[in-house]
Amino acid sequence: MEKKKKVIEVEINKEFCKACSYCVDSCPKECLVMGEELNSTGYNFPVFVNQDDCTGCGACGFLCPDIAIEVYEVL
Amino acid sequence: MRCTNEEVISASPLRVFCILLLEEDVLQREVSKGRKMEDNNKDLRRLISGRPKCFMIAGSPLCAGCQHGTISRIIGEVIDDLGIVGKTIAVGGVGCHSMLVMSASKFDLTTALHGRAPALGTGIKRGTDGKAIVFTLQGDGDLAAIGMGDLINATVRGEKLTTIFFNNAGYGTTGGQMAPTTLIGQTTTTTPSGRSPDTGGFPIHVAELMAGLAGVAYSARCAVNTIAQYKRTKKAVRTAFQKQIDNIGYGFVEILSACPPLLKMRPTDARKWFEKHMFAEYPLGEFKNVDETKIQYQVET
Amino acid sequence: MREDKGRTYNVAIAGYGGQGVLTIGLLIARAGLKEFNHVSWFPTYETWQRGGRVFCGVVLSDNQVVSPIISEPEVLLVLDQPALDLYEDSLIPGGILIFNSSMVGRDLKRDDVQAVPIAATELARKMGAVQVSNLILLGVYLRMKNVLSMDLIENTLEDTLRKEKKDKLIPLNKEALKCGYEQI
Amino acid sequence: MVEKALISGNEAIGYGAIYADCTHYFGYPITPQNELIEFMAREFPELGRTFVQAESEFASINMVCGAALTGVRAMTSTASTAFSLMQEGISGIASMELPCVIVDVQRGGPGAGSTQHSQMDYLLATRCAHGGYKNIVLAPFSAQEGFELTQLAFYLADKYRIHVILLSDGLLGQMYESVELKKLEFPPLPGKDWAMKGCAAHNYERTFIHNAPGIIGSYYDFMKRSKEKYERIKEEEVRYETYEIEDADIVLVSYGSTARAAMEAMYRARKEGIKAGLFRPITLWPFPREAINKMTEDKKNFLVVEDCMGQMIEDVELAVEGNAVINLVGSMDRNLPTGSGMILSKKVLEKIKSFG
Repeated sequence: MEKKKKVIEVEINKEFCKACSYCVDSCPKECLVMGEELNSTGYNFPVFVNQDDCTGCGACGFLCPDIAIEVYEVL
Repeated sequence: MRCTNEEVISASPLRVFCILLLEEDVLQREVSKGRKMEDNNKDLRRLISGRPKCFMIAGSPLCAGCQHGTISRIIGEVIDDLGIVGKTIAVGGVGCHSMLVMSASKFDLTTALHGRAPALGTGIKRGTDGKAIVFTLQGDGDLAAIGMGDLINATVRGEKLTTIFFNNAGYGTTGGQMAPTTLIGQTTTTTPSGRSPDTGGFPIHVAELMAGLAGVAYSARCAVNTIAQYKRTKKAVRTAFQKQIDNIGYGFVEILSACPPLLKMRPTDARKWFEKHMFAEYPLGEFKNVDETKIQYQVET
Repeated sequence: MREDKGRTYNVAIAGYGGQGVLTIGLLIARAGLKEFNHVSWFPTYETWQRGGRVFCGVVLSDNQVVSPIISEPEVLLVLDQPALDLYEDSLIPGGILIFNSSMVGRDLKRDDVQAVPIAATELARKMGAVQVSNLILLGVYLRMKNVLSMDLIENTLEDTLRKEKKDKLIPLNKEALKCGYEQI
Repeated sequence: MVEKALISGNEAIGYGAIYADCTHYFGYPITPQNELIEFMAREFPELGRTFVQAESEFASINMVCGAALTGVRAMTSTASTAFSLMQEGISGIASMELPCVIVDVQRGGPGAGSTQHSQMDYLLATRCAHGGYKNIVLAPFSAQEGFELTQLAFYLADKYRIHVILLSDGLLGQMYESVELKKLEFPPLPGKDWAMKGCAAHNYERTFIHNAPGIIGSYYDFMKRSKEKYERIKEEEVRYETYEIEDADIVLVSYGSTARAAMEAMYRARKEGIKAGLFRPITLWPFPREAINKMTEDKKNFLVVEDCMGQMIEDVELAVEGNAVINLVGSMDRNLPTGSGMILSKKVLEKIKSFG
């Protein structure tokens, strides 16, 4: 029987981001990359690019010092 | 990375805090957006990692890459898990460490003068007949320099408090001077050619020191560099709170964290520097975990 | 707080630390509380506890005490010679000077006061305890100045010693008081 | 029935705290206030109240700050050298606007000075530490008044949400006087709904009381609120007593224990036919400036009696606005030039006579 794949949503609050890129570093599946766009305080913020590989480990959300990332599992 | 070194360095915590206060309208916009999303998908999603319930939706006033934010969130998550938000009172010391809690917490909060948080916490604990859960947030200068006597004597008095010690090996708020925890050879603005043991002394190991005191029930040193460490830290903070809730003794957790402006490095480089040097000087681990504070000897009265 | 008609008495006691200067002062004050509306007891002593100069003044009054600091006492109890040197001049003319002659080796300078020399230390030694020489002088005071009754002081003394759990010392202390009282 | 007791000035303050329902005491031993901390250690636990011996005055004042934050009546006591240590904490309390009572039993200074009495903290207590805040300063001159002013201090602290300093001195603290122990009645006070007890007590809305009014929130609002409070206190709380002042030619101005010597000198002067009077400020801040100023209409000779090298005299000088002659009987006029020397009525009388 095939295990049902979890659907994960990663919400990035771009205004809170300060571009430390800890989330990009900590993602084991390289699902996040730093984007080119700037927020209102002049920082570029990460973008969630690889939705299929995401396992929902939550590492990016745990290690974000600015509480800008929230990881949800869609039920 | 568009964020240059200079930008990171010039963003002193207080300045960022002021910017955030000035640009409140920006924040408000984000807040409303966030709420809307939550409302729509309320029952359909489970939060894996993110903002603790006891934190308001507010930006962090800390510098880019400052791990104090991560530590603050761990505290928030522990308070959520323990269900003590209604009776928790935080005492912030002087320094950057308490700034995120200050701007975001939903629990009661006060600030202490430099180093006096354990004394203030004692007053609060006694004032509420021990009902409140009181914890102090303290940094290197606040705890290890000016407030060492207050901390040690609070444990000597047998206070049931919890202290979260933010060790980033330097003074952040005042602009990167030497702290008692600064490593030998580390460059700061007051040790321009590196801290020398001859003139600047030695780094202090507070977690080990605390483990030797009778009133302390729990003492540990943790870090938040990886997800594994994050989980260990959360467990340690939780235990430190539990020792207070169970009325056993003083709970103490020292948490190492990177301060990019202090090191004048990019956040990721600063984190690597910390992994390399801080862990060598400050070993991680639990130094004390007891279920009762024993009396060794009692005089007949 | 004003000076009206009514009784006002003061007494000053001086000696060195360990002689029981403050103790007898407090005894007078405590007993006085039962007889007078207003009482004050005022001590001065040097920083170290034993051997330093000690002085205390007691004021008993029907009205509020104007100043507890007695600069010119009516009655002066002196327990040793340095105290006499220091305070002899302060006594008011016609005042009473009760002094421990065992510890004073000179004649008095004043001739306008009523001098009462008592060999208190000697007497106390005969009773087997030099510590009670202060109470002998107190006994003399009670006889000379009819302000407080012997009974009142004895009761207060008993109460105080009981409170301090020194019941054993009550007979000796009473004996010393009586000894002083009977010297005149 | 009113209880009457022979107690020391220090203990009288302790009884005052008990009668004022003070529940939390934090202190550290220092001569000459030791009788007070010892009294509290004895009495408070028996009454089910909290007594803590701190490790320093830094700690004790901050414990008072913490306890006051939770809305209980808290106090500490100290003496001069350690009162200096407390200044940082007191400034913090001022920034948080917390009601509490701080007792300073003055000893000699500067430095370790002497362990004996003096009145050398007047300027420190009334002019305060950094930050330009103000606090009410009450100065008792007898054990009875120490007992009563302690109760008043707690009332005023709660009424204005301000810390009150009770400025006693070593002489007053160590002498025993008969005191009538009676609880004073005061008008009702506003509730302490600002007190910090955990957010559950405020319907899960957080309370944030901080000591950085210039960093967090509006500095202007803080200063405006403080200024208004200080003005109100100046208007409503000035207290003083006068003795034989109506026909006096020479006015003695004195507070605390030296007021007793001054009063004796004043009566002795009257017996000798010199018309002297005594003006005794009870609140040192707010200082009864207007009352003194009014006296200068017909009284031109003032004699300030205080056991220091001249501190309150500055306030008197401000009050008379140059309309009268002011002389000082200070610590230089003690009977002995040592720590245990003191100002006796004889010396004050001599000075009174030198006016004529």
